[in-house]
Amino acid sequence: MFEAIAFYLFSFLTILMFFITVTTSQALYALTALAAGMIFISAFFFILGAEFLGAIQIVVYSGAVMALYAFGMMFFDTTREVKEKQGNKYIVVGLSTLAAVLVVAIFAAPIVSDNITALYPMTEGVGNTQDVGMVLFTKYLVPFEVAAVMLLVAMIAGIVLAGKKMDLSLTLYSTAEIKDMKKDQEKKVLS
Amino acid sequence: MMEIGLNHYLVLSTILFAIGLIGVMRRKNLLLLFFATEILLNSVNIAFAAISHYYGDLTGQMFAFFVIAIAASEVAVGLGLLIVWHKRHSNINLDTLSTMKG
Amino acid sequence: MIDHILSILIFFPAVAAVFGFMIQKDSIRAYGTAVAVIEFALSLWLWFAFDSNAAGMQFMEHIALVPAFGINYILGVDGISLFIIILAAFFTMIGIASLTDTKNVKNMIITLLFLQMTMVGVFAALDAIVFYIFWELSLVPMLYIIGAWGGPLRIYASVKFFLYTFAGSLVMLVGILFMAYFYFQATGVWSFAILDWYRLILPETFQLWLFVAFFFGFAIKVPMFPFHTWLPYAHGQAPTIGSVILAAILLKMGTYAFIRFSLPLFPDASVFFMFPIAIIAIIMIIYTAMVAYAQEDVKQVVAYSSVSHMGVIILGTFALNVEGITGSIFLMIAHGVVSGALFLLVGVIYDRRHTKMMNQFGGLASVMPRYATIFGIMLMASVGMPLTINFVGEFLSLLGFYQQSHILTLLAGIAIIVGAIYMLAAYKKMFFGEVTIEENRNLPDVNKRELIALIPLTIITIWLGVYPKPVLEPINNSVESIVQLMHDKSQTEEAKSRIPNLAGKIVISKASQEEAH
Amino acid sequence: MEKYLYIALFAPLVGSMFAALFGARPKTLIAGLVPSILLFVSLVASSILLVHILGGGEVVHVEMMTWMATGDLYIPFGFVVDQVSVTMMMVVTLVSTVVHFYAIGYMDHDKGFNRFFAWLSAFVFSMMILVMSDNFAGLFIGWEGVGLCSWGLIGFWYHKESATWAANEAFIMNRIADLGMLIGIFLVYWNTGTLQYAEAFAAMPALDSETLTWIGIFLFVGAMGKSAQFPLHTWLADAMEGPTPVSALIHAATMVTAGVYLVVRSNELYALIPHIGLFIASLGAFVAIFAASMALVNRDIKRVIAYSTLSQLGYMFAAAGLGAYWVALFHLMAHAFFKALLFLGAGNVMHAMHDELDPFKMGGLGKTMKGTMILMTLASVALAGIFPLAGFFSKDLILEVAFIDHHFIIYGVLLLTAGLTAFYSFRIIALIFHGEDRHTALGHHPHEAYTFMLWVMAPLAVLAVIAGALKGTYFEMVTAVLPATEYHVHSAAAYWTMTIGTQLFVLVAIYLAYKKYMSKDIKIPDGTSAMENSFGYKILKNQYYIPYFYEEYLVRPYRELSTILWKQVDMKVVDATVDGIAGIIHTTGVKTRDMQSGNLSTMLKWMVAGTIGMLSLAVVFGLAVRYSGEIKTILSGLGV
Repeated sequence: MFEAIAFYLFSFLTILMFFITVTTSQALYALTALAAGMIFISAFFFILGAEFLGAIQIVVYSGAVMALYAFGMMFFDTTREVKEKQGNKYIVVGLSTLAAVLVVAIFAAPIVSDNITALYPMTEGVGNTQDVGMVLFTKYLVPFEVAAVMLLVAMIAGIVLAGKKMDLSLTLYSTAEIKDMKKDQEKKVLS
Repeated sequence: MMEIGLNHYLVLSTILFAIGLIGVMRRKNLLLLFFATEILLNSVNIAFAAISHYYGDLTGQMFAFFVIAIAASEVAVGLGLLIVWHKRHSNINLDTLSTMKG
Repeated sequence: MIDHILSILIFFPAVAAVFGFMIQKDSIRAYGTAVAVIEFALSLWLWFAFDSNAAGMQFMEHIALVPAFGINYILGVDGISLFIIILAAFFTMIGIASLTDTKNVKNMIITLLFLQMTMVGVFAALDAIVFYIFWELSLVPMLYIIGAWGGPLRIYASVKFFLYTFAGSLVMLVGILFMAYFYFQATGVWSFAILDWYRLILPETFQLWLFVAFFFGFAIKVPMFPFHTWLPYAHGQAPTIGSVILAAILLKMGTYAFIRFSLPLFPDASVFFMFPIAIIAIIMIIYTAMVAYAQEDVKQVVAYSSVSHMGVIILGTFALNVEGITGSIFLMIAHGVVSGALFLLVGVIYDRRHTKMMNQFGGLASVMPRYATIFGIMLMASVGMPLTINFVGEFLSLLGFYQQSHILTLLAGIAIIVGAIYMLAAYKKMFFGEVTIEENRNLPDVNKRELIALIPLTIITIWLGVYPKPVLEPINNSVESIVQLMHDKSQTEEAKSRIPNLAGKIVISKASQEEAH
Repeated sequence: MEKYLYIALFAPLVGSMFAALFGARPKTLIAGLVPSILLFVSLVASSILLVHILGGGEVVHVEMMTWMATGDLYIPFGFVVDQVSVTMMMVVTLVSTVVHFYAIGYMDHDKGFNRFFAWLSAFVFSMMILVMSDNFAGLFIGWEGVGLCSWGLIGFWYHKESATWAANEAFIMNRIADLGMLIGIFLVYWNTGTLQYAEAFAAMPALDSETLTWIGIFLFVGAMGKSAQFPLHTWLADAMEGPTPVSALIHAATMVTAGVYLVVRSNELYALIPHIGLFIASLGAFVAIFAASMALVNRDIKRVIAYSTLSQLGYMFAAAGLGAYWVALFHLMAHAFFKALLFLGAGNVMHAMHDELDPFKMGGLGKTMKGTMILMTLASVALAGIFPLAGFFSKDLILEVAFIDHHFIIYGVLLLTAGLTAFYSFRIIALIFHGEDRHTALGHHPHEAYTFMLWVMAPLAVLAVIAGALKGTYFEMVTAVLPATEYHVHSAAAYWTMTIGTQLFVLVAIYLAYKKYMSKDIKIPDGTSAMENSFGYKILKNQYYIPYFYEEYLVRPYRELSTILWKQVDMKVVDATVDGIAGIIHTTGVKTRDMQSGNLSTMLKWMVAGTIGMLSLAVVFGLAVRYSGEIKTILSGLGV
């Protein structure tokens, strides 16, 4: 009962938050709504008994990713609104719905056919975190390490890309704009 | 109705995935495009976790971990590129990003 | 060295071509001629060392390339491929030797040497993948020759040539892969070796599909009606040397492949498709002969006549008996010699007048008597005059097919009538009558360099017409073994009755076939 | 004896090659002399062989080398000199030698002197192969070889449009017949397993009559082309465009009789299928009168003689068709002598008149050209069949054969033709040599030919006179291989009635011809006289409109159809289809190029659409696999 109420509640909230994210024209709203949605999603993980995953979700998404986005946004002029010309809305909605249904159908197919067997069954009487650790560091050790390397690479890449010539131009304006502004200032001085 | 089964989660996942796709397709602001991809990834994560739970198999959760890792690195690299782009063109409108026109 | 003669034949020109880049432009002609002469000498050595009495493959070479998928570098010759290889070497030699002044002569000679590698490779390969690689590679030099030295429409012509034949061979590639897969299913081992495939007996339905797949690749190359339209463009635009090689050797790849692949691999399908293909062949013969008659450009006449003659070759091939197949192989060589010579002859007049339109000529017999004589001999060979090389092949091909169908042979025999019509009409327009155009009045007769190419061809034309035995005998032995193989493999009643049984008459040297493994 | 066989066969080839060496150079007498002498050598060798055979010697049979051998097929270059072929060899070498020497004079002023002898000797070589071969394939070599040389010689004056046209016509028409011959050869091979005459004919009685009929028909089709039988006859008259010695040798004495030779050679086959024989005889009789009728009105000496040749070939076929092979061969021989003589005489006249061919523009030439007149008159008498010249023995014999075999219609037709033959032969003799001088007004100053030309014609004249005397010896010889049917009319009275009646009939015809064409008031016809405007005359003059028919309904449609096939079908259908397919691909590319607008948003939309496509496929295939059993049941229920 409690589970059902929680599920519906969080479902509603998640959908709402994400809907806001994709529809709002204010980047800041979108960011906030996304962060909230992420946290709500972690609730599902807790309901499903994947406490470790839930924790990671909060830490990585709401913590790291959102912080990154927030910092990233500071580089951009969020006040300058990006004009979003709309094409045919029905195409967008129709395509996405269709895709979603198909994905579910495919995911559901093996389940419906009932021929799936658990590869790494959960051990009785052991906590989720311990269980995850066992599997992650035995069966998925190599992928895990690869993922670690990938994150490192991504980090370095992010720093290099974003940090290049950071000392040269900290402004949001392009050099041409700066020149224009300087000219304007000079004009003002002269006049 | 009151008993929450796997299909409930899958439907939820589908709805979120659809929302994500809508975002991907209609957003012209590159930053918000990233947000939409996050939604896509998260919707899949829910499905993974749910399947993992209902089938007592940890593989689903493992995949969810890796998805999160990928999402994190994607954000890092993507934002880096975005900043470079913005420095060059001083806007992040998708429609201006058409140097690959064939 | 004789054990690796085939590899040497294939790669010697290619290596020489690479070194050719380092040669001075002034001496490239001598260099190219020398390489081609050595290559031709090597091919003659191959013939000399060839055992005419053995039916199976000789000078086999075997190097594993991708053992996991049974892709090996396997080479070998039998009577069927031997003479086409020699012909390829011969034509490259006289082609280079008689090369008229062209721009970028260095590139031309290097391209020709590369082309020679691919040509010899196609005819020597006994592994389907190696065969396919050479088959496709041969398109590239030809594309370059047409595209770089051709006439005004050269780009269109060369691209059409390339894409058309390439499209066909892709279908063939699918057929090759399927064939290998079926082999894998039957034996549990991957193999692309043709000799391995020979021993595989497929159900008739599979044969039909695979036959069709291979057919597309081969038919476009031949080219069979209605896939022939690239040929007039290619010939019309190609420089003389390109046309010569194209007509003499490249077209033979298609008909050769029919005999090497389609017949022994799919005997039941061959019998099943015999009549449809014969009808296509007859359409080719008569239809293209009529189109040739309507042409205004003498090179197009020769080009369309090629298609017409290829129809007879196809007909002989699908006679499915020793006489017909032997005849068709002989006709391949004959047609190579004769049409090659005719294209060279057209090149001679083109060099002088820079036009190929027949209404620009007339009365040339009195201006250029030697030229007219050689042209006349080749014309008569093309028409199928007895005691010239073409007659032997045409006679045997038609004779062979007569066993399968009387009425169709009668129709195909119209070839000798329509062939005479367009050829004589063209000859009359060019050589007979009064000289009406002032420019033609003082044309020089054929010069020494041209005679270098034309005299040997004339000699071969008559020599092999009078005494075809040295060529016919090795071909005959190999063909007998193939026909016997087809008879043994065939499953349907009709195929058994259509393909003659030669057992007891000949002893197929199984041993030589086993060497492949 | 083999030595002589090879000499007889290859001497002309050597001569031809020798002359060909000088081909492109200006006239050299030696290029004419050497081939002529070599031909004489060949004649001598043939004579030695003839003596050998006459003396009861063995048939000379050699196998020089293998030509083609594959599968079961084995064709050697084999030559046989038996009673039949030695007869032909004698005829060929004799007439050729005469013609060669004659041509040295006739072609004296021609630019292509050397080339002429190369072709002419090559022709003799081909003809020798034709008659000496011991198998059908060898026969075919000669068959095509003479066709080739005939092409080269008809079109000898290649600057003349009419000559080259006639050459091509002759070649192509012969090719049509050769196809029939080729098919006949294929039939022989696949039914008897060999192409050697001896073995093939030995195997034939065992075959069923339908197959034999087809073999007979197809081989005869080949013979029809070479011997210019209806409906393939038009080329022979047009072939008169060639130099006159060529007409004498090829289109009168030798090549055109090859068809008769083939039928005679295949007598064992035709003996098995008498109904085909009867057809051949009927066609022969028809051609005899058909050609003779056209000869009546023609105003070209050479064409008249050509039609006469055609008519005589009809006689030969009539005889051969009725089974009298030795009679046919005998007439062939006799005809070769007097017809060659006639042609060479016509050549003299042409020379004298500067290539004028219309006899109405001559007249009274007998005064200046006495020698030629005598020779031509002699030949015409022989042709008409007056006792005791050659024609009497050979041609009357054919009439008797028809009579004795109770084919009275054929007999009647042939008898009528004999009268016509006499009439048209003496029509031209009268017009050329007698009557008023009509040529001086036209500016001609005729002169007699070189004396040596008349002398080399003499052997032919002698043979035309005495050939009849050789009949007995000849009969003895050839009946060793040919059916020895003797033809005797049952009662002596009937025999004498027939013979004398025929002679009288012919003489009356000759008298009429002289009477009509020697009169003083012969004018050069200008198309105004009543006779020229009569319906019958027009039909004959236009050769029954057959050439017109061929031109209008066969040649022109072929040419037009060819153009249509090229311009409409090949370019606009076949090639356009290929280009169309390429065009569709190209257009698709151009159209779909918009997809790659570079706009990420659009591309994302396409990506999603593509993903959906793939996903749908996955779902469909998944369902198909899962429900494959049910699908199969449904499909089988639908009868797929």
